[in-house]
Amino acid sequence: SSGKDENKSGSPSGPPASLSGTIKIAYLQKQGDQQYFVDEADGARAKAKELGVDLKVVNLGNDTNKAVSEVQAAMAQKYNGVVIVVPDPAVGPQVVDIATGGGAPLLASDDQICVGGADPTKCAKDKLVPRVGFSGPQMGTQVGQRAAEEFKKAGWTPADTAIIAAWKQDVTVCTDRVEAAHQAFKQATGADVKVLKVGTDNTPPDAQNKTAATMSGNRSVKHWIVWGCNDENVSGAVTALHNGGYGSNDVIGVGLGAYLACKDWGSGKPSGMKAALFINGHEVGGLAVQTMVDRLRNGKPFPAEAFATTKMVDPSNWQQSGLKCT
Amino acid sequence: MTKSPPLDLPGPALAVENIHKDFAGVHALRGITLDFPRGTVTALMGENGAGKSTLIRIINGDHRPGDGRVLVAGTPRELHSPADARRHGIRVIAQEPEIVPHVSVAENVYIGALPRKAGRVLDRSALYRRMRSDLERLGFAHAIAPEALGSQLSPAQRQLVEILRALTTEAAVLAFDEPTSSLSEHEVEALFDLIRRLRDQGLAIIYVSHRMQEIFRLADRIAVLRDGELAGVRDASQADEGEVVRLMVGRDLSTLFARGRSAGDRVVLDVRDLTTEHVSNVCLEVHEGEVVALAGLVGAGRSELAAALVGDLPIRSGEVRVEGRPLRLRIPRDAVRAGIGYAPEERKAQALFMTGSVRHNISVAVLDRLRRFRFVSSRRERRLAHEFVDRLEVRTPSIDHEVRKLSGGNQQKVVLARWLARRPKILILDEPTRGIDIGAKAEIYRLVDELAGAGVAILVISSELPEVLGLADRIVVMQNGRITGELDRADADEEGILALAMAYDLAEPTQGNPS
Amino acid sequence: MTTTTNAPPPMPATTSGAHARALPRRVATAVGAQNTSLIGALIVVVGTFAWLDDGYLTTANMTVIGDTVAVTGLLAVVQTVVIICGALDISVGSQAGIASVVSAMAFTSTDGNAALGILAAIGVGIAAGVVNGVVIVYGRVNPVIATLATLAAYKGVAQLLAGGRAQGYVLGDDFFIFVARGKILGLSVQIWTLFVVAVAVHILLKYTDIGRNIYAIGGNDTAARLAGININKYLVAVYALAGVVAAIAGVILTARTGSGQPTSGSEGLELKAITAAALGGCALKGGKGGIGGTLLAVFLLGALENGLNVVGVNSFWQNVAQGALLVVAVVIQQRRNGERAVGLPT
Amino acid sequence: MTTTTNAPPPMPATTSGAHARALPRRVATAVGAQNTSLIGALIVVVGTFAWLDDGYLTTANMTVIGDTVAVTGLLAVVQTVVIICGALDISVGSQAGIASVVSAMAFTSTDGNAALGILAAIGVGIAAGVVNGVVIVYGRVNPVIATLATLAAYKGVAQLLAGGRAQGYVLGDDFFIFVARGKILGLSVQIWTLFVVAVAVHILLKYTDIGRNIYAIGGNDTAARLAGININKYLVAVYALAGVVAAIAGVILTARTGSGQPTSGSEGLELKAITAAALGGCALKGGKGGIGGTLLAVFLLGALENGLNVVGVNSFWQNVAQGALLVVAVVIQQRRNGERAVGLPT
Ligand SMILES: Nc1ncnc2c1ncn2[C@@H]1O[C@H](COP(=O)(O)OP(=O)(O)OP(=O)(O)O)[C@@H](O)[C@H]1O
Ligand SMILES: Nc1ncnc2c1ncn2[C@@H]1O[C@H](COP(=O)(O)OP(=O)(O)OP(=O)(O)O)[C@@H](O)[C@H]1O
Ligand SMILES: [Mg+2]
Ligand SMILES: [Mg+2]
Repeated sequence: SSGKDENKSGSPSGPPASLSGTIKIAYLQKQGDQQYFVDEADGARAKAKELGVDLKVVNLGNDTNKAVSEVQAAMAQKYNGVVIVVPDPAVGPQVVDIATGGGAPLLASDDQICVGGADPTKCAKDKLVPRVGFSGPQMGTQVGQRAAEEFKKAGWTPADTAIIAAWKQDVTVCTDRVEAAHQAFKQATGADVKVLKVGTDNTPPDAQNKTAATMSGNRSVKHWIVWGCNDENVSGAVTALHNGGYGSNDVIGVGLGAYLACKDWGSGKPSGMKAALFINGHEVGGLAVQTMVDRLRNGKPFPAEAFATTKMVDPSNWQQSGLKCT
Repeated sequence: MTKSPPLDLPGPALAVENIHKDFAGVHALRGITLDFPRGTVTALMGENGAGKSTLIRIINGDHRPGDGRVLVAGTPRELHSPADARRHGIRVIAQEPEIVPHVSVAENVYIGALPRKAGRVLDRSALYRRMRSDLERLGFAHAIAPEALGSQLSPAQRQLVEILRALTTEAAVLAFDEPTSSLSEHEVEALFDLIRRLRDQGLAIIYVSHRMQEIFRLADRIAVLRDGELAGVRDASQADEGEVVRLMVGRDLSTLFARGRSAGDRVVLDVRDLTTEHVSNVCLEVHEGEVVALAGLVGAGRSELAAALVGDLPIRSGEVRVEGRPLRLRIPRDAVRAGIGYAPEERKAQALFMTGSVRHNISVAVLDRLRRFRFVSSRRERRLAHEFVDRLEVRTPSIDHEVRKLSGGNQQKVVLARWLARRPKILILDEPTRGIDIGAKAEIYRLVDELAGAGVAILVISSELPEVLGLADRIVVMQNGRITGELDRADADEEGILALAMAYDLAEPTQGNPS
Repeated sequence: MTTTTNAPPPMPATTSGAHARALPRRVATAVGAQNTSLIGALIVVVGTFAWLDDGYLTTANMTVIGDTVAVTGLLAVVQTVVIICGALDISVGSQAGIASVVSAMAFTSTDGNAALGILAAIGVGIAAGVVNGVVIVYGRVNPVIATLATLAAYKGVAQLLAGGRAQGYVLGDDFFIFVARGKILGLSVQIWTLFVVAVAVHILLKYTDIGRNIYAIGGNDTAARLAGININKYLVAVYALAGVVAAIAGVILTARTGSGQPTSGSEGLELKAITAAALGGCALKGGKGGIGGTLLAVFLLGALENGLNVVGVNSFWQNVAQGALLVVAVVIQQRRNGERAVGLPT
Repeated sequence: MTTTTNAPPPMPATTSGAHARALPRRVATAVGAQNTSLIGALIVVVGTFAWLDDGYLTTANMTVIGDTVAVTGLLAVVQTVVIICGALDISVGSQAGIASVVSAMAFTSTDGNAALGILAAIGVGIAAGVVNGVVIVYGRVNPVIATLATLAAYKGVAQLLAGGRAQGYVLGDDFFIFVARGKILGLSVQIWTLFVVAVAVHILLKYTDIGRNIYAIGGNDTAARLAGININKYLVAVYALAGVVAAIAGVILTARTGSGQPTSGSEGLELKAITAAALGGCALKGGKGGIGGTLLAVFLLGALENGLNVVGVNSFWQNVAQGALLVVAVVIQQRRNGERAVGLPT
């Protein structure tokens, strides 16, 4: 066969059908060994147990090819529904086609995907796959706004301040986040602060090493603002700045995830990690499973977008937010 | 084969003019001028390290001469690679056979010129057909199976492969670099017949060997190298052994075999009923100060017995005692600890650290005696290395020279030095003089005698009958994994040994005749 | 025991006897041993998962396994050739990444010409392979270092070409859809591609003098050189072949994921390819190995990974299980060989 | 030249003459060649970046480079020993990961006892190393396959122990703070650790019989065995040493990041370690190499990576630059050797 004829039937959010019997759901996650996604998987499992459905969680790493394979496998094994965090949004259309071909409803988690095109930001609203999670740009915006607040509060001038933006530069959703943060920061402060882009592999040691080098190239900078793709980047970069002699009053780090930031705060010592956006992976996982089960069992259509709560936390309030520090 | 020069042209098939070759720190050749006429076997002789292999490598295009030129059929040629040399009708049988381990013997032999059909498809049936007919034609059909893998070959068979490579292609010049060092009498005869036949067809043959008898049986001319220079060229019919030796070593060699000892009564090595995979029920005693030679044909099981005695092959039953104490042999370390030294058959593969220095190669088995709190004393190590380099006259620019760059004979001396340095009670030498020049041989024989005189029990495995006869106090002959007899020095001769080596064991019918 | 008979010398009998003894063992060793063990392991794995889950041993799931291993399989096949030469190509994943990006970009910039996209990818693959070969042979850089370096360099080039983002969108094109989802005689196009390449390489290795020369080079390069084989030409050509096959893998990646991926989907493939080749019986020092063993190893690893996901094993346990099973499979295989436990195994 | 004299053999004279002549060259060859090239490359890299950016050649930045390479350096040092044996340990990164998690967990569960945390990590490192060694020597699994397998397995174990999350927080403890930020005589504790381990291993390799036996095993294992070295014991011990040093690296990781990291920070370290060892002059087939070369290579790679970040090169270009420079460094080095360009370089 040419392969073309198999993707005629309904769109992923097509006519709801209700199922009885055991429901099998596949939850396919990128970067399944990162803390946020580990939490998300736990939340999903807990919810699946509560609802009495079969849940399989698969780690896709950063591998788009594996994403395709695993959706195919889920279809071959007659899974009733697929929730996916794609390693790259460009693989979205293929995933949609395969899920559609297999007749399983598809729900995007965390990252957006588009039905007929590689780039969700250029996607018509009705072509976006229903999604549960957080909006990357939105998260970035919150981070940028908080950084702006702290910047104004500290009373630094743009001339002696620089921003470190640390992220894995070939991960599109990371790029989206840091760019949104910069937009929001500019808008909120109106100031033009120099941004130093630091390419990392999204781990603390690498962020630390790369930031330390960047710092050496910019010794004239007196104050630093740090954001990044995740807590690993921000935490690593803040550590590097502290090791390089910048005190906690000269650094504004705004984390994303809060699971490493909380460790600094828990020690009670002053830290450049001023705040972090707590995104509750556990909650997202549970919500995604709930949404899928509602659809499969009760025929309830997917909402276009469902968001879990995010909360900007800092040393003063993180303990009340439900954030668990390991 | 592409156009070989026609054989009926006048003048020598090959000539070298004023050839020089330097290796870092070593003048291997200094102005060699020599020609190799058609229809002639020219023997190339000289001590270890005299430059024989280097000259042959230059002829083969494997080394570039530092100065001078090579003339093929009167025309100067730049030989950039062995492929070039081949194109000009030169084929070389290298001193160390280079075998491809995981392909068949047939492929090993025709490597580089495999028969093809329809484009580049290998013609496997033609390959084996050709292999079989060539083996038949050359008289080696019984000695090697075309389908066997390179990794399964014995040293003798490896050498045969190397020889066959050259003989199965057309050539005008054939150079043999010590082709017989691991062949038995039977193959040597077949090879000599062949060489004579090729000579009579008009080929120029270059033949390197340290075996004096062979040279006088085969060669028409004898060219002797010494220290990279041509010491002289003689007509074989007019020269005698003494003269050749004088040319080689620059002095008279009074006696080859020294003898200043007498064996003691104490049994040092006592082997009782030893059985391994290919060796059955061997009983053997070696006394203090005694030299026992193990004789036999290729594959008789002598090397395997030696490997078992040093704990490198599992012993199925039987016992080994050293000075009356039974030995528990799990790994060679146990044997070394018990005072057994072992120079194995294949020095390159089994004994030498080729990229290591002479010093490290000598000291490796005695580090535990050169150390203080696990720190090896460099001073003592160097002293030891110098001592043995001098004592064995190892021809090396320094004790820090890489062993890989020494000539074959000097490499063997390094192996011996390693074990002499350990001062063993028992020394097992498997083919200790393979590829060693006559001067060095005499040196090694003298050493063996000296060691025995100092009370060491020595077991020598050798395929060279003159060596066995000259060296041993007692000769034990093996065949097919069993001891078939024992001869005292007094009543041993070549015939007696051969008879035992070929003794046909009627009690145990063999596995049928060759096809 | 000093009597002498005038019987014929025993040499011939011994030799041919040893030969007769060795032959069946040799056949078993050469053709079978390795592959038999792998087939055994494959049966155990498939059997276990089929027993654990009904969904495993279905045509649909077998197709999924096939499609999943296609890309790794291609790289493992060509890695086998490189390893037989005694070398290693660690950059295959990055080459596939460049090829993926180039195929999508060429496709897009030629307004949807799939053939040009593929040709461009293959051209880039050849170039990358030749650069590897030349750096190694004429630059005298150890193959491991050289291809570790180009692993980084080619990855950077792919990222630069793509600006770090997935490029183009090819699933509007019939040809790419055909590659991604088409079937011929019930088997997917991807699996056909793997089989065609594998069979071609197998024939090259086993039935042409080129292949035999490759074994000779890996087995003993001095012997090959002295026999007049132009080993430099062979080595560069083998790296070029690796580039071509990596490019084909890259095109399949593009078709599967729908766009040109600079790194995602191709990172880490080098280790998978080397693992499969080594598990399939290639000696890393060269001269030994074959496509059959490598393919079996590819399918074994694919069946294992798929099965672990089918029965829903957590990804952390999967790591432990995959590592442990890999060790167990080889240990059993080696125990059967009865090799003595001395020094490093080959 | 046909007259015969009864003069003594000319040998001794030749020997000592050649000896005197060769000495300076020998020193240059043995000690220098490889290392001289690396020092040259290091000077070029440092010079270039110092010229491009004032911030590069400062004490502060040199400290940064030192700290950055400490973990990789430790693994490269011990990888050097493994490679000299003729083997490879691909699992070092995962071993560091387990050790990192275990140190943090043991620290936390003993209510902040740093010594116990470290001891636990080292214990786990020894165990992991011994398992590697035993699987390889007695299980007869090829070192590459075996440690690829344990790379996965140990990573899984670390993830399982940690539940996939960073564990504990150690930067409340003076000792860990000392490791992370402390200085002795102006040099950071991390660099001191690297130097102490490197010097110890260097002494082990060059001045003890143990080290000499390790070179012997890698040079020719049959010869080593026949010379009376218990090669099995040595191999297992070397893998255990690799485990111990990987554990030390894991503890440093914990101190640097403040918590036990199961995978983050230790993935990919194996390739970096092998790259450094190979660039530093280790022959992957064993028997050759040294700590000096490896350390120089570690610093060269670290200085390069740091410099590219100091001058703000985009991470994609960094990949290209690192790959290209690695190749250039080795090519220049080899050109100077004047080796003939035939076949695979070693
Ligand atoms: N590749 C090399 N590098 C350095 N020196 C070498 C090299 N090859 C040979 N030599 C040196 O050149 C000299 C001649 O060696 P060659 O191998 O030609 O001797 P030979 O006459 O064949 O000795 P043998 O009888 O022991 O085989 C020796 O001193 C040897 O150490
Ligand atoms: N690896 C092996 N596999 C099969 N047979 C072997 C192996 N090694 C040795 N043999 C056999 O064991 C017997 C004894 O061989 P061994 O090498 O000990 O003989 P040898 O008397 O030392 O002869 P040589 O002069 O060839 O060294 C031979 O029949 C040989 O074929
Ligand atoms: Mg020679
Ligand atoms: Mg023998």
